Amino acid sequence: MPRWGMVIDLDRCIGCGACVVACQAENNVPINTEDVYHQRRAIEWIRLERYWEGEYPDIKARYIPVPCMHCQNAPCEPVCPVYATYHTSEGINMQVYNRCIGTRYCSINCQWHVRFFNFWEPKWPDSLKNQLNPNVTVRSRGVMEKCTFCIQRIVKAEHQAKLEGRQLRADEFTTACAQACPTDAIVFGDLDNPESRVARLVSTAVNERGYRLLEDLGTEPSVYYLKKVDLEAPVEEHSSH
Amino acid sequence: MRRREFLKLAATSATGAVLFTGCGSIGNGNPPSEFKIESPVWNPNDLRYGRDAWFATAAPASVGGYGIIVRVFEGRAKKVEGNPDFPINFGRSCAKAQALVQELYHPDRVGAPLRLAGQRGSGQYRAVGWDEALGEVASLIRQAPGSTLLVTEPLNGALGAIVEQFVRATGIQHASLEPDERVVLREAMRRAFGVESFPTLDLANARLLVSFSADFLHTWISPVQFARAYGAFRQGRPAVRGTYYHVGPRLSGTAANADRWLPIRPGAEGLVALSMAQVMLEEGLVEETSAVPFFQALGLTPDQLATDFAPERVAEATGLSAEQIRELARAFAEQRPSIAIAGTSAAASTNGLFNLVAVFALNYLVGSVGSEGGLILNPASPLPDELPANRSGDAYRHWVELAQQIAGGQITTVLVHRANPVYSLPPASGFRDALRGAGSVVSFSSFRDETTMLADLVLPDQTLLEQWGLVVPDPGPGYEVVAVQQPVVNPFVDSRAFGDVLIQLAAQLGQPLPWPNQEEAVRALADALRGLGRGNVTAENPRAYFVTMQAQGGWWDERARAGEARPQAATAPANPEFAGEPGQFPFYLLPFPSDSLGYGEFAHLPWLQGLPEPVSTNVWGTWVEINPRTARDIGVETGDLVRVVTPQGSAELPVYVNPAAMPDVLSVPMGQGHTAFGRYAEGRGVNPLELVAPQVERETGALAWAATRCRLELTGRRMRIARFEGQIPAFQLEEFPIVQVTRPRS
Amino acid sequence: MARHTTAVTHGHELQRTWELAPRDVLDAGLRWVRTLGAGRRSAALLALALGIAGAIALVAGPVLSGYANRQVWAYTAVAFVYLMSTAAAAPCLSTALRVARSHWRRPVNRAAEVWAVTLVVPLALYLLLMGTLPGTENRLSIWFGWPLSPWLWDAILMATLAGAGYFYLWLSSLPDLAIVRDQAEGGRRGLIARLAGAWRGSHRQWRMLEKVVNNAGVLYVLVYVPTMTVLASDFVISMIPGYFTAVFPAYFTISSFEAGIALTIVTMAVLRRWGGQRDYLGLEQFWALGKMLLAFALLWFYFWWSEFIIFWYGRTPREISVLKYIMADTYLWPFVLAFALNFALPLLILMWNPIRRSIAGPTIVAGIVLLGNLIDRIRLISAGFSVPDITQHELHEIPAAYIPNVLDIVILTGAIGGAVALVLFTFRVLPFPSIWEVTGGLWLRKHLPYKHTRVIVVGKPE
Amino acid sequence: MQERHHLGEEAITRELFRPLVSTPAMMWVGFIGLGAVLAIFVFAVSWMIYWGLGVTGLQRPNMWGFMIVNFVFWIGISHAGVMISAILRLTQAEWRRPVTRAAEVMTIFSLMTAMLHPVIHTGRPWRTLYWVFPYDFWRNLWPDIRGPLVWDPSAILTYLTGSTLFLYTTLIPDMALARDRTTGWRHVLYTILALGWRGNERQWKMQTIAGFLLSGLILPVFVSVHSIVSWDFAVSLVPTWHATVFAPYFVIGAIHSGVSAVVTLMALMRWLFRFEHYIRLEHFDAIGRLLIAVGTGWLWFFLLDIFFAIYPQEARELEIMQFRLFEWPFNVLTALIFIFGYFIPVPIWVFQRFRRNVKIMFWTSIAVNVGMWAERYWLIKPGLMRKYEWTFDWNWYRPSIVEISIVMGSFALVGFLLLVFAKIFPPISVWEEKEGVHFAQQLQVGKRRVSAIVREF
Ligand SMILES: Nc1nc2c(c(=O)[nH]1)N[C@H]1C(S)=C(S)[C@@H](COP(=O)(O)OP(=O)(O)OC[C@H]3O[C@@H](n4cnc5c(=O)[nH]c(N)nc54)[C@H](O)[C@@H]3O)O[C@H]1N2
Ligand SMILES: Nc1nc2c(c(=O)[nH]1)N[C@H]1C(S)=C(S)[C@@H](COP(=O)(O)OP(=O)(O)OC[C@H]3O[C@@H](n4cnc5c(=O)[nH]c(N)nc54)[C@H](O)[C@@H]3O)O[C@H]1N2
Ligand code: SF4
Ligand code: SF4
Ligand code: SF4
Ligand code: SF4
Ligand code: SF4
Repeated sequence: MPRWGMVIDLDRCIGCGACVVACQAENNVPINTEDVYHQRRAIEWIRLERYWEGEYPDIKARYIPVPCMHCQNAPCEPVCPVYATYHTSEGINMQVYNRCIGTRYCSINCQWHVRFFNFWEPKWPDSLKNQLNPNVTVRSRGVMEKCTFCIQRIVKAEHQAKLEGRQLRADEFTTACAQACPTDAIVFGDLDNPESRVARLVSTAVNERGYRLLEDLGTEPSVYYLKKVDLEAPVEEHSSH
Repeated sequence: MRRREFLKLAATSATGAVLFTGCGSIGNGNPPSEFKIESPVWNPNDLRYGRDAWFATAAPASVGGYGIIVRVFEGRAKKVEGNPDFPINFGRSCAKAQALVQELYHPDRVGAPLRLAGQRGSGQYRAVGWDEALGEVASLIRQAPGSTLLVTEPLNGALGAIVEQFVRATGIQHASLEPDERVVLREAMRRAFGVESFPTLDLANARLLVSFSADFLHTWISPVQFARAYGAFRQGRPAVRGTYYHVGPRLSGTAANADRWLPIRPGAEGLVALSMAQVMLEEGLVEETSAVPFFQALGLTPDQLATDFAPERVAEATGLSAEQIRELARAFAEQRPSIAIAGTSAAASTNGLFNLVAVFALNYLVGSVGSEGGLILNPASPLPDELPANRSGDAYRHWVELAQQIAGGQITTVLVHRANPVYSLPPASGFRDALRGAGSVVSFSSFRDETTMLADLVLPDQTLLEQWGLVVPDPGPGYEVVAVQQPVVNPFVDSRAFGDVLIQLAAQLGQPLPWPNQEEAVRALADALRGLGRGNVTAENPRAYFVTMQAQGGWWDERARAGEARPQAATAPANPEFAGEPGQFPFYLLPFPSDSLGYGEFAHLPWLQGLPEPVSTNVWGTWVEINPRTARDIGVETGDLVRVVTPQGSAELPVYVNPAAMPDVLSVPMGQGHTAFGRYAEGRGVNPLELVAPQVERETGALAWAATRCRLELTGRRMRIARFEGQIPAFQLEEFPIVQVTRPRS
Repeated sequence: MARHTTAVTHGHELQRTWELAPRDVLDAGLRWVRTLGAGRRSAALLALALGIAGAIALVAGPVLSGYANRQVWAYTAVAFVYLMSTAAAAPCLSTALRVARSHWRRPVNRAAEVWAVTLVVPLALYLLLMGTLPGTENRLSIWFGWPLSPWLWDAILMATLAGAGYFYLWLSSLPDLAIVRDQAEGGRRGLIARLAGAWRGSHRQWRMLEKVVNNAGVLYVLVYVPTMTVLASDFVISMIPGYFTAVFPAYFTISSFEAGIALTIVTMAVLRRWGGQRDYLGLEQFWALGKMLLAFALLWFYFWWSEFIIFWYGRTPREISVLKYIMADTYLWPFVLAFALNFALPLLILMWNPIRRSIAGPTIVAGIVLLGNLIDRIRLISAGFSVPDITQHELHEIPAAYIPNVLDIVILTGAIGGAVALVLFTFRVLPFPSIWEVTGGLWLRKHLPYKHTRVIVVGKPE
Repeated sequence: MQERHHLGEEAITRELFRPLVSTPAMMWVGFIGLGAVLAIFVFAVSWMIYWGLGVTGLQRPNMWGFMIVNFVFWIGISHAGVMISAILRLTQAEWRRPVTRAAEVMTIFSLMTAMLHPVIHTGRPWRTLYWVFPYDFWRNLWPDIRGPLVWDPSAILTYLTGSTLFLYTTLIPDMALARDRTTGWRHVLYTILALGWRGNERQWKMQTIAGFLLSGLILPVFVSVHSIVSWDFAVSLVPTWHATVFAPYFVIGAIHSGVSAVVTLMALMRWLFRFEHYIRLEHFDAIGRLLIAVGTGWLWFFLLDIFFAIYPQEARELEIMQFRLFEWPFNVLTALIFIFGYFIPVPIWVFQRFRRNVKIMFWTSIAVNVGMWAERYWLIKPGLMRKYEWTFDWNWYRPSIVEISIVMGSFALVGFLLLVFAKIFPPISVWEEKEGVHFAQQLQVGKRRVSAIVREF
């Protein structure tokens, strides 16, 4: 059984936002209007954050794309009263929109802030609805949504493999964000398949530059980051806390 | 998705159809380890019946014209991905290409030909039939072909060929509009290297890149191509990690990735480059012979260089210290292969051409021109005559003349296709007023943009995803490439491809073009490629050839590369000049192309409006970026409304305190300030071009939009800026850095 | 109950106390002082011997091997903490009962307060243990590097507590000491006369006493709670890296109250069985204290659970390693025992009213709780003193359990024996029951006819 | 205890039933004023359900706000009833008599009000009702019992059921009394509610036993309710929420605010219904003494909580402690909590003179609840606004007018329901008052006459 995971190389990411839009396109994420930003309720399943370091002129702006970490020990899961968020046997933190009643407890307990609540009914002008991905449920007002590791792509690929009576091949498909990323900063795949790119990165690059966000919380994220390389980084590295 | 699968998918068109039978599996998915009641619903995203088809086509020229594939489901375009086979992007794509589907299904698309039904500019139109509309345009051209002006964006490939033929057949005038820096860059390429097309960068093999203000990862000529190479440049090689320095007046979204950012005065890029050259030569870091083309390109003697451009002499004017310049020069000379590029605001100065030539000529010094890991020049089109490569846009100076001709009545009819001069040219050009008084204006736009709002007739074009074409991407990957563009869906509204319209007009005018329609033109030109007998596509008959080309997304020949580069003309050093007295206008006004909206051509797409600018994280508006100290001195903070005053005009903008802004530089993003262009673009923000003085680049006459000074006036009012970042500037916590950094392995 | 009648069915058990005259009480108290016999003396001497053996073991073991190896001090610390949790907690019970003004408490108070006399033992142990307290440099400390922390502040608290305890015991014994002074013969006079001081029983003195005794008790509680809070933090929490939990001091204090009640019950049972206090310490008292013991057993669980559930849900590595160390892996059995003896058994036994309403029931459970508390303290302290490097923020490697040796056990029994010896010697000078309190209750009692029966009416003066 | 007037049984009945038959002017003012605010409340809730939670000021990461704070507050208030009735009943504290009824009613109404909050606060309230019960037998979908949000409704509903039964048990004798003295619809109502009460020996015995049993049974529920509410926060990983002390801390805080609210209610009833003979100064005195102990216990836990947020010296908690102790507006809230929650009322209550002053008791009890509302806000909000090292998401939370209306309205709701209750049911338990009269005795001890009580030890 696959165990899905992701490696994001911060030394490659250039902050272009292709992953963000690709995910919105793939997953029927509602349009983030100006009002939504004013209300600070924008929905971006993968979001690009920019952190400052230092002061002009010795200042750095650093980017990091943040999707759901798909924690193996996800704190968002046990707090959901209705099993609307649960763990699949393939290691995905899954969201069942139909069942969600919108307590928002899961997002309270997600320290990565990657769970997004539909405060309003998502609206598209009729013509734009033609773009909606038929494989992805359009969420309604009052439910939580989040990165699913593009579950529809996974299901499709697994089903295809089943139809053809074979095992899934390493990297035979990828997520929308990884596929769009121009710098190849995002790599998605089966951590348990030693031939997949993620597994190889985890066994090589992650040893050198890898860390996971808020690793010290012990939630075992499935998303690994590779540290940004900086000529002027302090010699003493920040180990995981 | 790998190529083969894609082919298979496209070929059978049924492999994408998957049946969801998960409902039978109630309760059989519990993970073995933990007590939980797993949802018997397999997952919330059921798979549907239906046919998934993937079609290859090309992205817009303004993002590099690279190859994309589009997922089509039940006749609707759903998702854009990069074409994994296409040699420019190899499956990668960008936000703007992703948003093409929103253009296709935009709620404010012009749905049918329109005729003005009220005052010009009133926006009142009524629908007319295509025949009627075509007839009217034909008669307009027939009346005075010589006084008819066709305005387009720079065209190439099949549409370029059709337009060229049309212009030739009818004898009308043609001008093309593109961002002025590109005009300057083309001239710089011509002068420094003798090529007509934009260069590409072999970053994957380079060790050092110095970008002088060029926003090459986000907006500059071919960001996806460069970004892809950048990934490999940084982490694609086991032993080497490329180093990137950025020299320029703004920490742009691109510059933020630099290992070191060297803030300089706007327009001082060329000066820094010369000074670097001086250091390299003085310290003997480069061979004398490689300096010859450098000196030719700049019309300098070694003595002049040595005396006038020593770091100590120019440091003051550049804003850097002499030591910084020396270090930069040493790094550039020593960490070869190294590349120097310049662009964006470097080109938009009064000395823009000099800036670009000086920087690009640095590549001669380190032997990086056309070599592995260096600056790669691109050949022109494989079929220069039949399939034109990009024709350069016209410079601002020429547009001013055209405006005068329209105003003076020498030009009576203006046809506009996919260019928006009313928005893109600063008001100082007088184009808007001229057009308002023009005899007739015909627009071929899919949207009611500012120019279309002044049209008497609108003949809506199809969007990219609905029409045929062959595109010569500029820049290419270093060899000849032609992308195929094909309709992935039926036209969504009652529109016609511009090429078809021209072909039909020509027929009506009695000057028929060689093809019956745009599709046939494309097929014919593709067959001409077959005639070359080289490249990636082989097939016996035209049909098979074209199908293969369609399936792969285009034609390319890796061996067809550019010839030897040689400077063609000298470009003398010059200092930047600014409109406005420094006493009265203490700040530099630095507009910058928006990472998501470009120069405004993407402002109508909500995904891009809602995509945060990477450094400020601002969305849906315009703002002015101010250094924190400066802001404190003036007494403003993020969200305060200030009036930015230039010799040319003034505008009220909210302040964004940008910790990385230079103290005397005020940056303002371009792309907003639309008065038309659909519900998502209209009436938000300010177009900074309205503030810039009509300064032009000395030699090319291009608009120098980074050559204006300004001052700030407080309004005492506040305005909410829509932003993504929280309400406190996000600095990393020392104990808990989100973005962890490490030193390179040495 | 039927014998003495009340109008309703759910009152407390009445007993012979309410039938007595004040004179009877005085006689009983004086009889106690006069006739305490050989049994007590040999018990006291045995306890003293244990105490001395403990002192020798303390010198032979920890003191000689110094402070570098904290592990050898573990059982000294256990003894200290155990005495703090039991003997030092008992006087708090008497305060609570006093403040609640229940009349049945009158004969109980002294049995609880007398344990204050042992405070000198933990104080002495504490002074010895100060050397094991790590400094505040290089480690987390609840003192944030205050000068001389933690030694000075803990010592001040301990000394204050001992002072307050002796003061409270002295004050609540004052009228009875005077009685003994006035009625007892010879030898004991000197010390007792000095202790009884100027007590003449004037109206003014009585009013003063009534006011001040309560306040002295409250003062004792107000010192005890912070002391336990600090000890919990300095002795337990800061010794186990990663063990930062706000409820622990409360758990520590509350479970000490439980043990204090248990100790009082056991003391009462002993007094009843061997001390001739049958008339005073009857079903009413055992029943009431049985209920309290049950309540505190439930609180033990509540406070433990408050901690456990948060750790369990938090699941951060830090929390998991603490859980593993003191509950799940290393000290699993001590924990299971503590859980059973402090909570499960008391609950299962005392939930039955007939058991609560007996002498043996509460007594047995009290014994169980005293043992359970000891095991609980061993679990925590032994774990804390076994961590080799407490300067870390997290427990990365979980240390092995520490198995006590003979010396450790002698130290532990010695400390307990010493404390018991002190109490037994105090029996010699303090009358049981508390004469002034029990007679005070009798003065406020009246038998009244009510409908067809007779009820006891008790005054509740403000 | 010389304050007690000697009242005949008939006088007691008449006086305590007075609110049912006559309506003081201020009661009308109350009905109209509270009714108006209540109308706003109903409108705000409807508006929110119609448009969705977009109309609140909630955002990411401030996903919980005013309504949850208010929920905790009202759950806290609801702890008064059991504290006063059950514990004092079990320990047979005489002074409970005049306040049990009001306290129990307040428990029920504040519980109902509290429960309303998490329901309307969900994204799809109409579906929320499903999850209180296991709803999908067919597909084996059950609520996730690992989640505190499933414990919550179970505990609260149990508590509500228990309290209602408890109240009703103590109401039956009074209903019979009312039945026998009324006509018309009231007579019908009271007849039904009196359940055929005739006041015979057996009925009294059953009633007494039921009262005691319910008191005993409800105590664990009482402790569980606020513990579970606290675990809503504490089992999460949000820094400053993830604290082991939360359960007892919340419970004692609840008692602190609930008992204070009872004081407020006592003062109001005494003033509104002129119950001076029943709600006497000695009652304020006794409850004031109880409050000193409760308040001090609360302070202990409050300080433990603060201390242990700082003691581990973890950057995350320190960050938020720094924020909530020293930054506007939480610095002011901190001061408010300390001053209003403890340092104004408790030192005042130490003096018997003040405890026996109704005005002072009224205002200090109000102060406590101002402090306690602030405390809940202070506990809940800062952790969300500054969750961990995610400085990119540091957002302020500003409640919208809808949330403010709901919070205001919740007070009107409880007040209004209490007034309605007082119009239908005697606000002081008549039979308990009479029982108290029988138990109260005077005793001559030496020269003093002492208040005494039958069978109280
Ligand atoms: N794989 C898959 N299975 C599904 C569903 C799905 O989406 N996917 N949907 C489920 C649902 S919601 C439903 S309601 C069922 C529907 O399942 P069915 O009831 O099987 O529906 P259909 O296959 O649409 O139609 C049944 C047959 O009725 C014929 N028919 C049409 N009109 C008439 C008429 O006037 N008279 C008669 N006699 N025959 C007529 C049609 O030609 C067709 O052969 O399928 C369920 N099963
Ligand atoms: N052209 C055409 N139209 C039809 C019909 C037809 O035959 N032809 N059939 C009609 C009929 S009979 C029907 S019943 C309707 C059906 O139409 P709809 O009711 O719209 O049915 P679906 O779209 O299949 O399912 C709705 C969504 O519910 C979600 N869903 C279901 N269960 C769960 C769950 O437990 N968890 C989660 N997360 N999501 C769940 C799925 O994601 C799915 O996207 O269509 C009608 N429309
Ligand atoms: S990142 Fe957040 S949403 Fe994703 S699994 Fe972890 S806790 Fe859940
Ligand atoms: S918001 Fe939805 S998914 Fe999240 S905890 Fe509530 S019900 Fe579960
Ligand atoms: S994996 Fe899929 S759902 Fe998750 S962020 Fe990427 S594109 Fe979005
Ligand atoms: S697409 Fe890739 S490079 Fe662009 S922001 Fe996302 S991760 Fe970074
Ligand atoms: S999802 Fe429902 S309709 Fe579809 S197959 Fe399963 S049970 Fe039938």
